[in-house]
Amino acid sequence: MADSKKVIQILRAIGSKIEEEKDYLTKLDQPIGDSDHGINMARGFGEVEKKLDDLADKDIGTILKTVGMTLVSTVGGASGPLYGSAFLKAGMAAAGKTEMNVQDFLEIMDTAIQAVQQRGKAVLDEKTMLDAMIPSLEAMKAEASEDAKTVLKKGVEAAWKGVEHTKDIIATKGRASYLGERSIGHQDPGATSYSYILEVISQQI
Amino acid sequence: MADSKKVIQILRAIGSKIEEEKDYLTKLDQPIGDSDHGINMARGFGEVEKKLDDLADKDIGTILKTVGMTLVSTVGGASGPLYGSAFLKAGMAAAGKTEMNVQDFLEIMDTAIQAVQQRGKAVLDEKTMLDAMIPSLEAMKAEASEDAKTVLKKGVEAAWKGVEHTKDIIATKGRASYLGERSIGHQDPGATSYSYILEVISQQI
Amino acid sequence: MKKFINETSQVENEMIQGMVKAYPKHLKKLDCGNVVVRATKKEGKVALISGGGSGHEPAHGGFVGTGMLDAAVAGAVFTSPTPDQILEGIKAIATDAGVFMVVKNYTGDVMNFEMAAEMAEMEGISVKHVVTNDDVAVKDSLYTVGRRGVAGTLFVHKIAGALAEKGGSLDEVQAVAQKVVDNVRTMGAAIEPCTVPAAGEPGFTLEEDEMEIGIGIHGEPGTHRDNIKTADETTDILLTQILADIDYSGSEVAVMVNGSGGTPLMELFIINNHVADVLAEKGIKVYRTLVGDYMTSIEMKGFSISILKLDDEMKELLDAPADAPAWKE
Amino acid sequence: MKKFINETSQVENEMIQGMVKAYPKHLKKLDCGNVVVRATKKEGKVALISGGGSGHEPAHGGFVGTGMLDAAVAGAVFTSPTPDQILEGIKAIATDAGVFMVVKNYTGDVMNFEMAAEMAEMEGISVKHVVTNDDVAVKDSLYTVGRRGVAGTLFVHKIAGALAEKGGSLDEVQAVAQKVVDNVRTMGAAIEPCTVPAAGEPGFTLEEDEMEIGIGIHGEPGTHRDNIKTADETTDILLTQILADIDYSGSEVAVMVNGSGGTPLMELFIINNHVADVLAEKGIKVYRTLVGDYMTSIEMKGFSISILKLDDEMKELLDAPADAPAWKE
Ligand SMILES: Nc1ncnc2c1ncn2[C@@H]1O[C@H](COP(=O)(O)OP(=O)(O)O)[C@@H](O)[C@H]1O
Ligand SMILES: Nc1ncnc2c1ncn2[C@@H]1O[C@H](COP(=O)(O)OP(=O)(O)O)[C@@H](O)[C@H]1O
Ligand SMILES: [Mg+2]
Ligand SMILES: [Mg+2]
Ligand SMILES: [Mg+2]
Ligand SMILES: [Mg+2]
Repeated sequence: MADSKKVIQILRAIGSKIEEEKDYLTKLDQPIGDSDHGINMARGFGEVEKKLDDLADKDIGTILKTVGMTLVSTVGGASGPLYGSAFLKAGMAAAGKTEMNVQDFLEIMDTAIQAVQQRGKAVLDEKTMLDAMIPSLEAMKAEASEDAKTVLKKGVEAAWKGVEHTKDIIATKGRASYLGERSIGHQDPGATSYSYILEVISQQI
Repeated sequence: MADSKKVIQILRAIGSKIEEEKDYLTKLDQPIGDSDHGINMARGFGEVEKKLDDLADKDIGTILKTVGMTLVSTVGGASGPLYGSAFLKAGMAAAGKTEMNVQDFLEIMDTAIQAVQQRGKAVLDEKTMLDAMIPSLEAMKAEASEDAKTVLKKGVEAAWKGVEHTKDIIATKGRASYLGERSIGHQDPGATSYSYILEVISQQI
Repeated sequence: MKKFINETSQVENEMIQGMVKAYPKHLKKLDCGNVVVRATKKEGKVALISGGGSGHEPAHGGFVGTGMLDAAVAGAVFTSPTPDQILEGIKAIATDAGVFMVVKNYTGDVMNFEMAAEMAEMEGISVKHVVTNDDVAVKDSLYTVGRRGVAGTLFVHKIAGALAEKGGSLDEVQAVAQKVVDNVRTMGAAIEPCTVPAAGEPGFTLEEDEMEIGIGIHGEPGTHRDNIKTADETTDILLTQILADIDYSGSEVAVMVNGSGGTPLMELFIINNHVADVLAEKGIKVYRTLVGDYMTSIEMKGFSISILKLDDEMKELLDAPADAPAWKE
Repeated sequence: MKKFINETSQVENEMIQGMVKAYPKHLKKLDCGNVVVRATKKEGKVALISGGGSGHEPAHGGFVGTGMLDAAVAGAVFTSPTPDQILEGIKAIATDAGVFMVVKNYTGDVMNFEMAAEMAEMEGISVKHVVTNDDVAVKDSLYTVGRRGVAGTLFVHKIAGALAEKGGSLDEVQAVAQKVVDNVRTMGAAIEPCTVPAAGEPGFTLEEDEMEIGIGIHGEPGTHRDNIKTADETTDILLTQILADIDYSGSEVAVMVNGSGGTPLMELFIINNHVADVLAEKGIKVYRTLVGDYMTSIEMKGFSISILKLDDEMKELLDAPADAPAWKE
């Protein structure tokens, strides 16, 4: 499905996409947050970008761990430790690998999403990035025997469905939870940024 | 020309006029001052109003002195000591009088305007209230032998001409002087309030 | 966006530099990032560290000094600092007595400080912390992340800082910090929003006759929008919520009328005039009042009222000597 | 007009009451009007009085306290207090050592304080005064009323106040006050106006991309309008004018970066960052820096830079103890 080179290419594409959607993600963070999600993510992936050249000949585990460390140390806010932990743990799961197949990918994603759950102590339906992550992972697992393109296509669909669902529910974690009922009707920025990331992976493989 | 009762009637009418023109006088004070001339004057004459009932049986000197003291202690800013000193000194000039004729009036005005000059150390053409006061006094003196109505009509005309003239000159005294050349084109608030006062006197006698 | 700034990306950095250059006898900046520590390290005492996003000036750098904090970590505007940045701060101030972290209750802050503490513990530094959550505009329930930490946090800095300066142990410092957290409540309101420089646009918008009641210190929405009211009426709304949350009756309190950055002191004093009257009427004795900009939201036009129920220990520590740029006692 | 106020006619009164209620150990209000004096009168020393219009908070009431003022008189917003009000202040603080008035150079202030002094002299109180005129945005010429008194006035309060506290005579206090006046220069800029409550409308208007250079503390126009520039560029414009007016080269200075009320501390620190760099480059040594809201213009978004050229006497007096609500040393 992807080797180290491909992974780096995907990460570069994620960086571009996040930069492209920076204002939109920040805007989503306005009514139910503090108007910085896009800025935070773009700052982090901008730093990641700078490290990619030096990672060209590294294994996928090292690449992902470096991304995780970079995100932890540059994003800040809630999304920093969450995405940071996700990539750090993904890196551990991919340690030593220079190639991954769909099976590997799904295992790595599983580990990453578990890391988000551990760090953030949130579950499904709390109006967080997990509302895109968990359903997309489940959808992909259900199609695990298909080719990578098909698997990812399903995952992206489920992720965006999850994003849509965040509009209907009350936030009970993160900054949006302070709003209680008033958080209804607004889309979660973190779930949105995750869906873009998955979308880029799906386009690149 | 006027007895104590008339003087009190005039002062009441001045109070109403100032209240009526409060916003306009304040607005004039915006481009070349600090947007408070109307507010200052209205505060002062509002306080004067409250004292008029108790002054009904007093001589003109006492009435004008009380007005002066009230203005000094309630107006503040530049116009407070200036108008205050004017009325205080006018009161001294009118001490004991219960009636005044045109001659008395012109002498009292002369004393009042001298008081403004002493307190403010300004002369003609510095873009202050004196630019309405001095020409109006001169115009009235020139017609001194006419009846009160005619005298005052000339005075009011000259006062408003003086107001117009303040637009053409650079302020060299008061807050407007900080503007230098930029004060040109703007009408002096103090000259304007003085002209309203004289206008009211002219209408009431 | 009308601001006296240069590059938006340099706002935090230049702000910290400008602060340290203003108070060289008090403050020093670490080379590694936007971490401010005391110009002279004091050994042997519990070291206090706090911080959060930038944009709350003078918090938190202005409260670094004798009798208060040992370090303040400044993240990007309204964004929690990162664990490695916090770790640098912890390492710079750590003593054998341990390090105490004052963390405001935001998901980001809590996670980043926790990660930093985990990393510090791995390097053999003992770290404890308190999470402040004084904002009664937000419901505290088992099913939410609880109340936000806002201006009441300053009382924790002052009181825990004073105990640390006096030689209190890490456990004692934690205990008194928790006591302050348990006894302080805050609520705010705003009539004009603030603009995060990097965002370039106000974080929210209000109509000409609207105000936000219960606003957060990052411009987060509060309990509701309301027609703009008199200062006394707005103050009453906030005080009612605060006084309903803790039983203050008959006790002595410290009051903080905190400006959000764009509110003139004139208005804060008008607000305090009514706060003092209402508390006097209710038989709540004001032991100390603080009026000014302590925990701001950039240039937001708003304010908050914090009320801390005091006991003798807290009174003594509140009055204890302090010499930080923004708090001298 | 969006403000946290009640009746516009009560703004000054409630503001002063709120200030006195916040600092009962420092301040007391006279019954007769908006005059704030020290809670405990100190006999035997020269008594300092200052004041002006309201709207400059913490000036002037916030600077009443040990080592600074003995009384502050607050007129209506942006309007000089009246002679009888000033006289009440003078009488409340007068001692055998005399009374010293610090007056900002505005026609209204000068005339009202002069009238008050004349009245006090008639009651046998010796009164001397200094007129501050630090604003270099305005030309000082024989044919004008000279420069305006602005934020540099605070240095006069502090330094003359310290000498009075130490027992300096009325002449000595006047001499050191005049020395400060001769050695301090200020200039400001603004990007958003302020609104006098009773007027209900901003005192001036600026386009979205405009700023006023050389703005006065009552929103009076300055030298010119300019396109809004970076903080560094704006700071350069002001510093150039200030440094051209006095020869500061090689000397030690005190710097005040003063906020106009609506400017966040974040921006003041960014400004100070550049002020410090420019002065360092020019070999002017910064002895002390003050950053914050000292002499505001209600909620105006602006700032001023004041630079005071110091000698040993002024340095000692600047550092001397002070305990006023808004200045503790
Ligand atoms: N406890 C949590 N678990 C999972 N995701 C969370 C949690 N808290 C917040 N998030 C995610 O973080 C996003 C906000 O990120 P960001 O705006 O960068 O941080 P902050 O809220 O600190 O400003 C939210 O949209 C949400 O998806
Ligand atoms: N030295 C002076 N002599 C005479 N009139 C003066 C002088 N200085 C100011 N004025 C008058 O005072 C007016 C301003 O009054 P006002 O706005 O009430 O006071 P302030 O300028 O203190 O705000 C000016 O328009 C001018 O006519
Ligand atoms: Mg956010
Ligand atoms: Mg005026
Ligand atoms: Mg944030
Ligand atoms: Mg005025």
